[in-house]
Amino acid sequence: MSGLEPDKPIEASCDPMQASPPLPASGFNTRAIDLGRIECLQILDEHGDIEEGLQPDIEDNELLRVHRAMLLSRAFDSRMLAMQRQGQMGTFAPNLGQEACMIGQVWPLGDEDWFSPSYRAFGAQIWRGWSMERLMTLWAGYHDGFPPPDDVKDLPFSIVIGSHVLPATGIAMAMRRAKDPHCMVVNFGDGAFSQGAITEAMNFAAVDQAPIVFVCENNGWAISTPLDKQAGNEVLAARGAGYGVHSIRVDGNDILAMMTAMKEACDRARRGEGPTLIEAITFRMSLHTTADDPTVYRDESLVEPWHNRCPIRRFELWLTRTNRLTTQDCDRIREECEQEVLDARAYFRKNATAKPREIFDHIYDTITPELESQRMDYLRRLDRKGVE
Amino acid sequence: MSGLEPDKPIEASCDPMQASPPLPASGFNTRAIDLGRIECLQILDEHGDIEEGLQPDIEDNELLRVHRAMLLSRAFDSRMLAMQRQGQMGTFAPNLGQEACMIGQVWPLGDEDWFSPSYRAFGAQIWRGWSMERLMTLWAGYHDGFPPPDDVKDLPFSIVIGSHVLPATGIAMAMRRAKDPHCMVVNFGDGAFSQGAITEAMNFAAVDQAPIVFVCENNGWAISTPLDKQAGNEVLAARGAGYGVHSIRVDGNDILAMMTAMKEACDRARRGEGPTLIEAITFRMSLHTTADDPTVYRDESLVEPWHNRCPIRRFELWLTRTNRLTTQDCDRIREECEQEVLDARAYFRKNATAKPREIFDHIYDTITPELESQRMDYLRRLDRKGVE
Amino acid sequence: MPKCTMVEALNLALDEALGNDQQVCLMGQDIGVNGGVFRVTKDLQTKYGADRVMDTPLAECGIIGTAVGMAIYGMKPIAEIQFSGFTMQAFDQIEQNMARYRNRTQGRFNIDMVMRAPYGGGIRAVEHHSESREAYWVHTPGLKVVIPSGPRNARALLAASIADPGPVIFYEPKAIYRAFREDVPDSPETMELGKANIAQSGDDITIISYGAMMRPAREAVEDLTELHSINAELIDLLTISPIDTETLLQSVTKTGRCIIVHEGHQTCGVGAEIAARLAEGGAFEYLVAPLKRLTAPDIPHPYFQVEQHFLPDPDDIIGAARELMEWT
Amino acid sequence: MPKCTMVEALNLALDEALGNDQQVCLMGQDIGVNGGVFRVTKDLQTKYGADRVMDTPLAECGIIGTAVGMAIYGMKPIAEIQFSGFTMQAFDQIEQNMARYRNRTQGRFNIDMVMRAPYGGGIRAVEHHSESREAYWVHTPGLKVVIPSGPRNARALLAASIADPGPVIFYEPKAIYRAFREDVPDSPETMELGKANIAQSGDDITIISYGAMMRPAREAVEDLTELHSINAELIDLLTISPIDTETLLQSVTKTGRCIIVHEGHQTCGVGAEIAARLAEGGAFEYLVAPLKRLTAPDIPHPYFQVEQHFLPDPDDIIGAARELMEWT
Ligand SMILES: Cc1ncc(C[n+]2csc(CCOP(=O)(O)OP(=O)(O)O)c2C)c(N)n1
Ligand SMILES: Cc1ncc(C[n+]2csc(CCOP(=O)(O)OP(=O)(O)O)c2C)c(N)n1
Ligand SMILES: [Mg+2]
Ligand SMILES: [Mg+2]
Repeated sequence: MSGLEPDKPIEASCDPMQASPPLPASGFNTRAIDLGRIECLQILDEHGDIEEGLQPDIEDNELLRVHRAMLLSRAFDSRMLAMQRQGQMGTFAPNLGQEACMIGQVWPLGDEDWFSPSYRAFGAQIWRGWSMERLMTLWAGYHDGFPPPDDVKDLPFSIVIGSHVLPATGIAMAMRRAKDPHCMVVNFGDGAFSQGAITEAMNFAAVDQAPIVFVCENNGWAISTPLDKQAGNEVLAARGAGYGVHSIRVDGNDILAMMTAMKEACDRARRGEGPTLIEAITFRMSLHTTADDPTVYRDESLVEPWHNRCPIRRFELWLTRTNRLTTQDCDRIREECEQEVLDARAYFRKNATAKPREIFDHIYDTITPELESQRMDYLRRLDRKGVE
Repeated sequence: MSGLEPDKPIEASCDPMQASPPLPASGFNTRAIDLGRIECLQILDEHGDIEEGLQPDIEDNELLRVHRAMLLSRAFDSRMLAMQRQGQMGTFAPNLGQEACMIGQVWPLGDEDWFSPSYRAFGAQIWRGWSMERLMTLWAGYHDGFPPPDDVKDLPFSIVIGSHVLPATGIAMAMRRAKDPHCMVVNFGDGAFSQGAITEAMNFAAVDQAPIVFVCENNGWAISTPLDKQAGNEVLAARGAGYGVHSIRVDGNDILAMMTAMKEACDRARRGEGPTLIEAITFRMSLHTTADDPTVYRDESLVEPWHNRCPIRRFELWLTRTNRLTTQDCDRIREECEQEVLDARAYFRKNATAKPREIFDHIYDTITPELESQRMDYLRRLDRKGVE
Repeated sequence: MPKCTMVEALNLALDEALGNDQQVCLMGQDIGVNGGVFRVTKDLQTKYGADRVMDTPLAECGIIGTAVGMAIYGMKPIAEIQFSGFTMQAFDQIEQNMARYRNRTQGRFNIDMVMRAPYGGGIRAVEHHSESREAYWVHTPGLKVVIPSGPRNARALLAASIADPGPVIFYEPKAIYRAFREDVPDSPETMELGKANIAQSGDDITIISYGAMMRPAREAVEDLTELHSINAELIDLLTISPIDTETLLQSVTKTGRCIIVHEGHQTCGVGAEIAARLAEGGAFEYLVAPLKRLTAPDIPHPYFQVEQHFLPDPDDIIGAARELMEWT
Repeated sequence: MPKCTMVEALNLALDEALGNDQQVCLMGQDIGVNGGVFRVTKDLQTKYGADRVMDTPLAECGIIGTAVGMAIYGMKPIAEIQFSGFTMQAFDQIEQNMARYRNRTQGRFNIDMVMRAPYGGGIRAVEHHSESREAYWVHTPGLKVVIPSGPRNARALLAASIADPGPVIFYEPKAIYRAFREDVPDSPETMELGKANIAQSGDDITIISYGAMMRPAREAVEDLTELHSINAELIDLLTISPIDTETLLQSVTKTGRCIIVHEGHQTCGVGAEIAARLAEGGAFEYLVAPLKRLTAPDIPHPYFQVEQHFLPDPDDIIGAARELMEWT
C-alpha cells in the first residue's frame, strides 16, 4: 500500500490542460492504407496452353515424375473407392481432380523438409515416401499405418480438421531456432480455414518469421457446405495478407503453376523470409468421403465444368503436344500405376494385421502402474475370447 | 456394398483424355485481386484543429454530454486507482488516455442496441447506465456488481480475453433473425485479437451479415507484450478485410472521429448491411492493471508523446476554442465529476455486502439435489464460523 | 407412430420442438441441406428454413459461442457438434460461457440451449470419432448431461433437455443410432431430467449403466438370471449430471453389491463418482462386496480394426457379478 | 541456498533446465521481459535470449499447439499458461495433440513438453482466475499431472517433469507461491514422478491431499494429534496422474479410514477416483468407516469477497476425522 491520503485520487498522469506545445508530429497517419493485391497464378490453361513467358524452368524428368505421381494418385484413389465399396476398406476420402494441388505442393520438398498433410492428401504422402500399402493399412483401420515411415519427415495426417496447423507452425519455429535451412509445408481445406486455430498459426508464424508455407486447398466444399456459406470473403488468400503472411492465389488444377508457386514459397521460407499462404483453387469432384452422398446437397451441374479443368487432362494435353509424352506413354504409365496399386493391395492384404494386444503400448514411454493393471484386465478379456 | 467386380476400380468420373472441346470459359481468373484500402479517419488533430470539411453534424449538447462522460471516466479511473492502493478495491484496470475510444463507441447506441465490453471499459459502462457504485462493487469482488442492470442491454465485461466476441456475434445473429432493427457493439484489445475465436466471430458475422460492429482498441500493449510481438501485421484492420468485414482505422484518441465512424458503422449494421471492424488506435498510458508494473518492461519515452495526444485535452482545446465551453466550465465539470465519484464511493461503502450464503443460488434455475446437499454442508461451515 | 430408430426419434423430437416454439433453432455443420452426417436433422431445413436450421462454418468454438449469444437474446439454440471428439474445440465456450453465464449474471441471462453430439465407439470410425468424454461435462459446474439408451427415451429426453431452462449437453450413443427400433407414441412425450430408470428390478446386485452400454448390460442381466440365478437390478442413469443418487443408494442398500459399466475412461470417470457416492454415503454400511467398475481403460479409443474388444462386454459383466456374489 | 519461496524455487528449476539442456525453451504470455505475471520466469530471457524464452501472442491454443510442434522437432518446450482457467482455450491442442501424439505415431514422435500454469483460489482474483480443474487432465489419457505443495518439492518435481519424456501438466498452487519459504539444496534436486509422499505417519486415519490444501491438512493433522489424540497419516499425492495407488492402499488398509481433501470440484474429481480405487481395490475389506471427500462444491469458484469460506478448512478436516473415528 502506498502512503496516499484516503481522499486524494492518484494524479492522472495525463492532465489535459497541462501538456504544452510544441506538439510532436501526429501519432496518427491519415493516409489510407493500401492492402495490396493478391496475385493469381495460372501457367497452363484448360486448353493445355502455356501463358506467354511463364513456362517454368523445370527439367523434363521432373515433369514426368510429377505426371506419374498424379496418375498414381488417381489409380490409388479409384482402387481405394472400389475396395471400400467391397467392404475391404474403412471410410475413405477421395482426391479426384485435386492431383495437381496435391503433388505440386510437395514437389519442391526435399527429405529434410517437413510436410503436414490434411486427410485428403494421399497422393502427396506417396510422393513423400509413404508406401501405398501403409496408406491402405491406415485407411483400413490398422494403427500400424498411421505413423510416418522412419525416414519421412511428415506428420501423420490430421483427422481433427485444422488441428495440425499449429503443430506444423511449431516445427517451423523450431527450425528457425535450430538454423535448419529447410522448410515446412502444411495443407488444409477451405472448411478447415474457418477454425480460429489456423489464424493463430498464421499469426505465430508471421511474428516468428517461421519457414512455413500454408497451403489452403480451396476445393469449394466442406462436406455439404459450399464456400459462400463457409466464408464471408471468398478470397481466402486475403486472410493471410491480413496477418502479414505473404499470400497468393494459384490455379490448383494447373500443375505448373502449383510447382512454380510452391518452389518460390519454399525458397522464401528457406531464405528466412517468413511464411507464405497459397490459396489453391480446385474442386472436390467426388464424394467428400465414402460415407457421403453429394447428390443430397449439390447439383451435378456444378461439377460438370470441372471435368474439362481436370489437372491431369490439362497436363497431358501439354505434355503430348510438346512431345514430352505420347498418348501411348500416358496409357502405359496409367497401366503401370494401376499395377503398382494392385501390388500394394496384395501386400496389404497379406500383411495387415490387427494387433489388439498392443493398444496399451504407446501411450507412455514407460507404462504407468495403473495402466498396466488395466492392461492386464484387458488381456484377460482377449484371452477369454481367444483373441490373439 | 455395391455389386462391383472385385478387381474393377470405380471409374474415375474425370477421365483426362475423354473430355472433349469446346471448352468452357476458364474457371480461374488470372487478374490480380485488389484487396482495397483501409481508410484512416482523424477529424480532430492533436492541436485541437478540425480537418477541413470533416466536422461532423453533431449537436452541441451531445458533444457536451460526451465531454462530461470522458471526464467522469477519468475521475472514476483515478479514484479507483487510489482506492486500490488504499486496499479498498481489488485489482483494477485503468483506462487513462483511452476515453475517446471508450465513449465514442457507445455514443451512437440507444437503449435497444447491445454492447459487449472488454474489461477496461468502465467509462462506456457508465455511459450505458451502469451506476459507478455497481462498478465499484464489481471491482471490489462482490458478485452483485457483475450482472448488467435490468434495463441495460449489455453483457457483463469479459474476463477471459476474447471469449465474449462469439456470444456478442450470436446476439447479432439472433437480432437479424428477429428483424430487430438495432445493433451490437463489441470491443476487445489488440492482444485479444490474437485469439482465433475472434476471427471465427468475424467470419460467422460476415457469412450471416449480422448487425455487429467489432471495435478493436489497439492500445499498443497487452500487458507487457507490444504490438510487434503480438501481430505479424500491425494493421489489425486488415484482418477484417480478409474476412469480408468492412474495416476502417480510426484515431482512437479523437472523439469526433470515433463518434463519426461508430455512427456510420452502427447505421450500416442497422440497415442490414452487415458487420464492420473498427481498429481504434490509442495507447495504454497507465498500468495494465494495479497488479502490473510497466516500468519493468516498457520505456517511459514510449508513453511520453501520448501526453500531447490525450483525447480529453484535444477535445477541450477545440471545445474552448469554438466557445462551446470555457476552461472554467471544464474545471467545474471536472469537480462535479469528482463529486459524483465520491458520492458513488460513499454509496458503495455503505451498501456493498458480501453474501456468502448466496453462492449456490444462481447455478441452475432450480437447484439440483446433489448441489442442495453440498449447499447444506457449506452453510454448516458458515454457521460453525459464525458467518452471516 | 411406427417403430423408430434413435435417429428417427431424435429427428421427431427436433421437428416437434421447432414446430412448437418459434425460438427454437438448430445450428451445426452440414445439418441443413445434408440433414446432418447421421441424418438426425433430415428435412428440417426444408421445413423450417435456413435461418432456423443453419449450416455453420467449420468452427465448433464458433458454433457454441454464437449459440450462447442467441440464447442470451432469447432464442433456444440446439447446436450440433458433428462428433463429440470435436467438442474439445469448443471447450472454452462451453465451460466459460455456456455453463457459467447464468451464475455470472445472477440469473439475468439464462443460457437455454442444448449441445447435441453423437458420442462413443462401435462404428468403425477413424481416430477422434469414438470419444466418450462425458465426464468432462459432469465435472463442469453449471451443466446438465443427458444420455439416452433407446429411441423412445431419446425422443423424450431430448424434448426434456430442450424444455429445461438451462444448458444441457445431450450425448447420443451413435453405436445404437440405428441398431434397433422402438415404438414411439404419436403425441410428444417428455421425461423428467435427473431421474434414473430401473430397467429391471432385482435383489442380488445392482448394475448401473447408460447409453450404448445398456445393451451389453441388459444381455448380462438376462443371462445372470437365466444361467446363474442371480437377480440383478439394472439401472439406466439417463441423466448423468445431476446423478440420481437417491435411486442408486436405494438399490445398493438393498442389494449390497454394485457394478458400474460405461464407455468413458475409468480414471475420474462417471463410475468413479458413483463409486465414491456409494462408499461415502448411506450405502457404505450395506455394502457386502467391493464396488466394481467396468469401463474403457485410460487409453485413447483404439483404431477400428481392434476396437471390438475394447469395451466391457456381457461376459465381463457376468464375470464381475459372479465374483461379487461370491465375495466374502 | 537460502530459503526460497515457491516462485523462486520454480525459477531456479527453470534456470537449471535452460542451463543444462539447449533444447529446453520457455514460451508464454509476458514471460520474457516481464518475467511472468507472477515472476516465475524472472530474468530468464535476459540470461537465455528471446528465442529460448519467448513471449507469445495472446492465444493459448497457439501456445500449446506450437509447443507440440517444437517438441516433435526435438525441442523441450515448457509452456506457461498465465492462469489455469485459460487452459480451456487450449483444450483441443492438449487433448488431441499433446496427449495423443505419441500414441498416434506409435512412439515415433514423443511430446516431451511441460505445460505449467498457476491454479487454485485464495489470491482474491476475479472470475476465471481461481480454477482447480486438474481432474480434466487426470481423465485425459496420455498425460501426467503433477502438483507440488512447497518450494522444495516444487523445484524437484518441476525438474522431474521436464526430465520425463512425455507430456506433463504441472499445476502450481498459486495460493502458496509466496506463502512460506523452505530450504532448497544447492545442487539440482529431482524426485520420482508417480510417488506420493507420506508427510506424516499415523495409524488412525488416512488423510490424502495435495497442492495448497496440504496446508490446512497439516494444520488439522497437528490438532488431531494434540487436541484429540487421533494419529492421522497424511499423504501428499504430488503426482495426480498416475496416482500412487499402492501407497494409498497401504495406508488405508492400515488405518481403515480415509478423508480426501482437494480444491477441485467434487463430482468426477480426483477424490472420486481415489474413493473408487479404495472401495473396489484391496482396501475395501479394511474399511471400518465410510470414505469422506472434502472438496470444493460443484459451483464456480465464487467472487473474491466470499471466497474465504469456499474451500475446506482445518476444522472441516478435524470434524470429519472425528466423525469417522466414532463411526461404527
Ligand atoms: C474439428 C472437426 N470438425 C469437424 C470434422 C468433420 N469433418 C471432416 S472433413 C470436414 C470438412 C472439411 O472440409 P475442408 O477443410 O474444406 O476439406 P475437404 O474435405 O474439402 O478436403 C468435416 C466438417 C472434423 N473432422 N474435425
Ligand atoms: C484467455 C486469456 N488469456 C490471458 C489472460 C490474461 N490477460 C488479461 S488482460 C491481458 C492482456 C490483454 O491485452 P489487450 O487485449 O490488448 O487488452 P488491453 O489490456 O490492452 O486493454 C492478458 C494476457 C486472460 N484474462 N484471458
Ligand atoms: Mg474443402
Ligand atoms: Mg492492448
